[in-house]
Amino acid sequence: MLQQAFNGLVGGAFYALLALGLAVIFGMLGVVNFAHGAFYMLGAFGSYVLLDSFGVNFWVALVAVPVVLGLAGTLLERLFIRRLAPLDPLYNFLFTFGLALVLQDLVKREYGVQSQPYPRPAQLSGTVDLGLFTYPAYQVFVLAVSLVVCAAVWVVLTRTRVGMIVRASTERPELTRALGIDVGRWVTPVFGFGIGLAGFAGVLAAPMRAVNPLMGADLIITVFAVVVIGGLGSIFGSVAAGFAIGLVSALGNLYVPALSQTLVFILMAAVLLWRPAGLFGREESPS
Amino acid sequence: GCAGGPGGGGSGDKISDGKVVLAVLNDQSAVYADLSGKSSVTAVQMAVEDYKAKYGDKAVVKDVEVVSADHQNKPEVANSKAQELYDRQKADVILDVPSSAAALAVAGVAKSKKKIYMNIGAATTELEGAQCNKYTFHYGYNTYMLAHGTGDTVTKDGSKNWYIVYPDYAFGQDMQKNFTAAVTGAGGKVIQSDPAPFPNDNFSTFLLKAPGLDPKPQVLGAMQAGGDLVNLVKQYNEYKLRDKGVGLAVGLMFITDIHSLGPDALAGTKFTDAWYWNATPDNRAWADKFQAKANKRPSFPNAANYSAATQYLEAVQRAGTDGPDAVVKQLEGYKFEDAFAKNATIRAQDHLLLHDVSLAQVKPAGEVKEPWDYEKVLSTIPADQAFQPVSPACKL
Amino acid sequence: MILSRLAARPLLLAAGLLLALALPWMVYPPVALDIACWALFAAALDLLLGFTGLLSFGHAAFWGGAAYVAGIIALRTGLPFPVAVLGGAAFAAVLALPIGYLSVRLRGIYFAMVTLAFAQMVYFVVNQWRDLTGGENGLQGVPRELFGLDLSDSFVFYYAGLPLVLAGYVVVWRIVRSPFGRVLASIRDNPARAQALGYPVDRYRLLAFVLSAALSGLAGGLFAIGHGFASLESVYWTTSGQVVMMVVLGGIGTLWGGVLGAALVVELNDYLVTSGFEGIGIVTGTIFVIIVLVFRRGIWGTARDLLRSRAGGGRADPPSGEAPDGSPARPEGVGSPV
Amino acid sequence: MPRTDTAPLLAVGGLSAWYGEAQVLREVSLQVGQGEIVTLVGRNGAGKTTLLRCLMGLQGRYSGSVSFLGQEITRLPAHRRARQGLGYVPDDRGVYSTLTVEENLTLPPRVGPDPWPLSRVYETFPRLAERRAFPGTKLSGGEQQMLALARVLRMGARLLLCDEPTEGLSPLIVQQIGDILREVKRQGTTVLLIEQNVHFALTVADRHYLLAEGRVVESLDNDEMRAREHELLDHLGI
Amino acid sequence: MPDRDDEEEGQMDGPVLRAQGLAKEFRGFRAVDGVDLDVAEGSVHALVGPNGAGKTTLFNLLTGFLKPTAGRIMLGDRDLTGRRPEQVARLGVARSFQITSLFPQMTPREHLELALAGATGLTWRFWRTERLLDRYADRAAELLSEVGLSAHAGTPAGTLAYGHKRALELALALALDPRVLLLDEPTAGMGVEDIDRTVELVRKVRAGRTVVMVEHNMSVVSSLADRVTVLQSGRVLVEGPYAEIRHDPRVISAYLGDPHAED
Ligand SMILES: Nc1ncnc2c1ncn2[C@@H]1O[C@H](COP(=O)(O)OP(=O)(O)OP(=O)(O)O)[C@@H](O)[C@H]1O
Ligand SMILES: Nc1ncnc2c1ncn2[C@@H]1O[C@H](COP(=O)(O)OP(=O)(O)OP(=O)(O)O)[C@@H](O)[C@H]1O
Ligand SMILES: [Mg+2]
Ligand SMILES: [Mg+2]
Repeated sequence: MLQQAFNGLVGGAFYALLALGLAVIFGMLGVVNFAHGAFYMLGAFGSYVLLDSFGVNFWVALVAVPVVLGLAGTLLERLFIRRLAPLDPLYNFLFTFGLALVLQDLVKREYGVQSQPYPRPAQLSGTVDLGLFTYPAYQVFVLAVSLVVCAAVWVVLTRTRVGMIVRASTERPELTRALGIDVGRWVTPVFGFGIGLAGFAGVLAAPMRAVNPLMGADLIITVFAVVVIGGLGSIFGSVAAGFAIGLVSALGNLYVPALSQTLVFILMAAVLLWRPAGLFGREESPS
Repeated sequence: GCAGGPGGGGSGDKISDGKVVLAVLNDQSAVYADLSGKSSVTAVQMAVEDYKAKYGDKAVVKDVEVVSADHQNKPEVANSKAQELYDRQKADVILDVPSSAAALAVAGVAKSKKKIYMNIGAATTELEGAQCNKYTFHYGYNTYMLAHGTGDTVTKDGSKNWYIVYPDYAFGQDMQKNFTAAVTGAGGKVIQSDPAPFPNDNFSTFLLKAPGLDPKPQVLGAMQAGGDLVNLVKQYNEYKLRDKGVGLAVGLMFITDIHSLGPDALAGTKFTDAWYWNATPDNRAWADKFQAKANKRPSFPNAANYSAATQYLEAVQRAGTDGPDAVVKQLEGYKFEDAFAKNATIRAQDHLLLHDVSLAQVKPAGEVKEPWDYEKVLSTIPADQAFQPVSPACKL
Repeated sequence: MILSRLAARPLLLAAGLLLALALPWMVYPPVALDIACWALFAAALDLLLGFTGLLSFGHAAFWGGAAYVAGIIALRTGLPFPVAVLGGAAFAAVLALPIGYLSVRLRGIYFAMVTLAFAQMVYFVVNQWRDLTGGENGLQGVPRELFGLDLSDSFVFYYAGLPLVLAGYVVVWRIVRSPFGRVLASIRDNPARAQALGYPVDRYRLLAFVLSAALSGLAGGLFAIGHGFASLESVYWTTSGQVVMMVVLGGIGTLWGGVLGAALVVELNDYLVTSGFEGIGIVTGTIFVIIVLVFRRGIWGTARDLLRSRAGGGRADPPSGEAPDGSPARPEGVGSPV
Repeated sequence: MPRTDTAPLLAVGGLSAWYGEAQVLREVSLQVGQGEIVTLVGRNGAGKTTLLRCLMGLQGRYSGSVSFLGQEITRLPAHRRARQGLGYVPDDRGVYSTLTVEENLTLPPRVGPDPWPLSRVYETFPRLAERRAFPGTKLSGGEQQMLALARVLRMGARLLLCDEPTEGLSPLIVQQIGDILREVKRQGTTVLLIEQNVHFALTVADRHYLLAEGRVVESLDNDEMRAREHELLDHLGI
Repeated sequence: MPDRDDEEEGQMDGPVLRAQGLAKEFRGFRAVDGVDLDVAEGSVHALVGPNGAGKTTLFNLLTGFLKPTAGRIMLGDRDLTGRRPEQVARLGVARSFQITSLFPQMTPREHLELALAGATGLTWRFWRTERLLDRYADRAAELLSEVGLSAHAGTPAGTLAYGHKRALELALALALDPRVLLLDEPTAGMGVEDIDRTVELVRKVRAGRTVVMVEHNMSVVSSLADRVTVLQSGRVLVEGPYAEIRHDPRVISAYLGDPHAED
């Protein structure tokens, strides 16, 4: 039971990392990135390709792949997202939807739909004794790393000047420029960072999940539900809900297997009924 | 179109439009693309060449054309394309069509158009059950064969207690039912079976639970396919269940799955295979020819497509016409042997192909001697035991 | 000038009707039916997206849900197919009530995410409720019954189904041009204001949602009967994405654009399937991206603007999404009025 | 009369601006000297806001020239202009809802020689000190106006461009804002002010430009303005 | 200064709109803190107070845009507490917004048609043509000319000048033919001429209605209001006729500043 709960948290770590990237990008740029799942997939594929074609190990990939994807994200923002930013946010949603299709099919064309093999890093192939039970070392690692990353991001966004500037640029780009801040310079790296986070989650996933072009597509919808449950626009809420949903679905699998797939969505409906803005979302103000 | 042209050798009005068109309708861009996509088109082309080489001047059909279409694993597309293939491209037979929904959708078209359809890639027994029809043939494998082959043999080998995890959709439910029947029939016991979400990438709930069940299961029966199977097996190894005394048997596995997981991840896993390229010299000879064209080792659907195309052409040859009813008559009850099908019969009552299949085991990486050399054939399950009896639901 | 404008509308309508009648002569009849169904689906979505300002990314639930219900009715009762199709539409409306009730309180992008999630839930239910739906095998062998007429020929069936599509289209058109439609447009532009004028905004949105769902259901039901089965694909999120793509391609808030978008996407898919090109997503995704980036008003919208500026009549509306007073406010909806 | 002893801090020449096809500014020329407070008056829709947007680099389409501190800035992007010392208080107040009051204040960089420290801002606007941890837009309309003004003071801008800073403020606060502006002026800061309230304008400003239909129709000093107040009210409906 | 209506002229029939112990708390901050307010039928009641006193919040409470933390709101003998904005509007309490809030792509005429049709249920008829709304054209034109917008009846509202937008706001509130009209700073951002016109207008429309207005312009208050409530920090500081409260020392120190009007 305890073990199951722990296991749920590990699953939740992926929701949390993805929801975090999604929330950062959304919070800062007002863009709901449909292609987030595709970048997660690219992260996993990136580490596979590095290992398979260049013999680059997991640890290098864990740094290199998010950085490369982050740079790609930067470019993407520069070239496209930015043009659509002044318009209704739905345009960027649609844009990233199209992008997700393209990315997914490009990988499919190159590597086929089969899942690709990726071994666990040798250092983490053992198990760890957690006192109450032993657990695969790699999973413990995943949980720890994602907790640290989530906490660090949260601190940066709420407690530093960087976070403040980016929030301002997102809300009123024109005014922010008029106040002497070069908005373009800030927004781009944040988007890149969010994409990098997705890539990071992807690399973490490679040794324990099937690496194939479709791995991100379905996951992202569940992550949407997670974000809605956590609270619209709340970074803390997204992360907390990520872990919570991991936990709930692990226990759901155990006790109500028939509902296991719909559980997240039922939860979402319940939360919406009770608190339309999500668990940690801000109350909307009049007019 | 040179219908009734001079020198047609009398085939003129016997052969519709003066030619025979074989249409391969399968998934060239979605989940089944690697298993049986364009490579199966190549296999069918090989069948045509072999037919021409075999009969030369005596061939009833001089003009054989192979066309193909991608149904993207979408039943709607399969349905429309099948109509179009029959109507516009003048297809005389549609081959392959993996995945059950698409397969059943095309069966409906074949029935209403009264044209021949030989399915290869679908696992559902509906094709020879409630949804069977006069023009549809099911070729290769089905859920009954997968479950009984593995469930029966593994149980008889001493693993009596099973824990089954199946994906919660039609295929998985079918497999679960068939497996349970097979295991019980062989004197074993299914301690518990759990539905898992589909698609799913986290199976740890079940893997953690498995060793703690009472009595402890000796084997975990995984009914997942494709990406889910890969996830499950990765995590099975992560939790070191084999060391804890819980073995792994897999309901449906293709050689492409082993390839993508790496043989070590699956070493020792038992499963039923309809055909393995390196099982016999005969198979291997065909696989070599195939590799020369397709640049890879054949999966069993590749070989099955070859076989189906060959048997169709042979039937046309025997009938002397490509009229569907005449060809059906030639196919029904026909006994044969070819590169794919051994000891084979096309059962007249429900159009299911019966043939010998094998119980296979994944080799550990140490024993792999060449690319794609992944399987060891443990035993052959004879055709008459491998498949289910005729279903009363089927009325041709 | 005014006269030519007055004449333009009936002429356009006549041309549209003629095109609808001639379609199965121009394209392969089953494809023609696909186009007709998707066109209605697109129009129904546009009712929500372009005219109410709500982007639903979960309309597959209604299209697909209705497909199953229509299929089940036809299969189990053998009633004439229009009854089955209408039954499907009614089901979609009923299904839209709870989903809409929970979703319409949310705005813009959240609405899109939540509808997407609910649709995925419907997908899972359909997948698991195997006794009724056939699971991933789909609901097979759905008959086309109409007082014993032989409808097995797709060409004939197109004409049997067309009246339903046209009726659905008239309803959409009617709604947009009704007092109700005017309120929807105002809600799209400024919901708080509409509320202060005494309009219960969420209830109007809900009715729009239900109507849109019912019309999507009409299209989906007919689609299922036309193909003779209902499949999981129809409730999957890619279907929702596809119809949004059609609307955006044709032009949001233009009604006719959706037809154009549907025709193009269906034809393109049909072509790509046999072209031997792997990666249909690359082509459709790229087209979509280009439309969003460059021709935001879609084909119809762009063409209309060109015509208008050529004619030198009223000046073109500002690009949607930018408030005409240049304020940095982000309106909630996407569309601009017709 | 425009002072000629110092080079003007801001010089605008032949400025025209458009919204779509509609021209809203026509060949506007004006100058603001170092340390002056100058108002722009004119009825609704005269183009005052548009003029400030041009100066700040926010207007989409315009022609003419703008120079600040003797440098041509017509082509500079908005943030570079701000860094040169232009402080903007928009007519909608421009308060961020995602930033707290304090973050709203500390967001812009310090640009001038004499930026206000935060403590001084809070002394002058105790309301803001009380609500410092609240999201900016949760302030009342008047509080938001104070916040916007306080923000450019903290930046230390050399030239404040204020679009109707007294709109919607209570008389007491209006008086206070008048005091602040005079204080700011004493320190050598220059202000270009849009003002509807002529009484208020007269108490703080040195000179006035009258705008009508996108043109500068008059340039008056305080005395002329006072003398002609009624005539102007009648004709221009200020 | 201006000639105010004699107090006897407005028929003071007892409260039509009444708030009892109304309070609103935002995350621990009490923006409105136990306000009792009686608005007499037929009167013009001004709400003044320093910025942030809670005037707009009080409006939002009265019109259902915010739910009160405590207290009750009565319209005549109807309880308005907890009703949604559209219900409040239907029951006869209309409002204008402090920050203009319009439909940028619609013309003033269309705005008014919509406002006029709101109460009829006509707008649920999705199967009828929108020409149905033409029946309101005359009344719409009337209202537009009342607020001086006839010339702009067909211009999209988004491109109107600010003063015109404010006028349209007022016309919209009037179109609902409310028992109580809540105006949030109706003259903010207007020139003197427009202010005078607005004052005239309010004077005209008050006939048969009750008007509650938030206003900072004291000359407007003095010329229109029968009673004035001064709010400070979410509480009622003083209430009374303008002539009385303007000399109240508490009001002077909290709000008016040193003797304000030269009159
Ligand atoms: N985004 C816009 N699109 C079209 N026209 C506009 C836009 N913004 C302003 N205008 C028009 O430009 C003219 C000048 O507007 P501006 O806002 O500069 O006037 P203003 O003098 O500041 O008026 P106010 O005192 O009401 O603020 C007005 O006629 C207005 O209608
Ligand atoms: N949604 C909200 N959340 C938190 N605080 C709020 C909210 N709305 C208003 N407030 C606070 O309540 C107080 C009263 O605000 P309100 O807008 O009612 O003032 P006001 O009297 O209308 O002022 P003004 O005349 O400046 O418009 C202010 O201090 C404001 O910060
Ligand atoms: Mg202005
Ligand atoms: Mg206020």
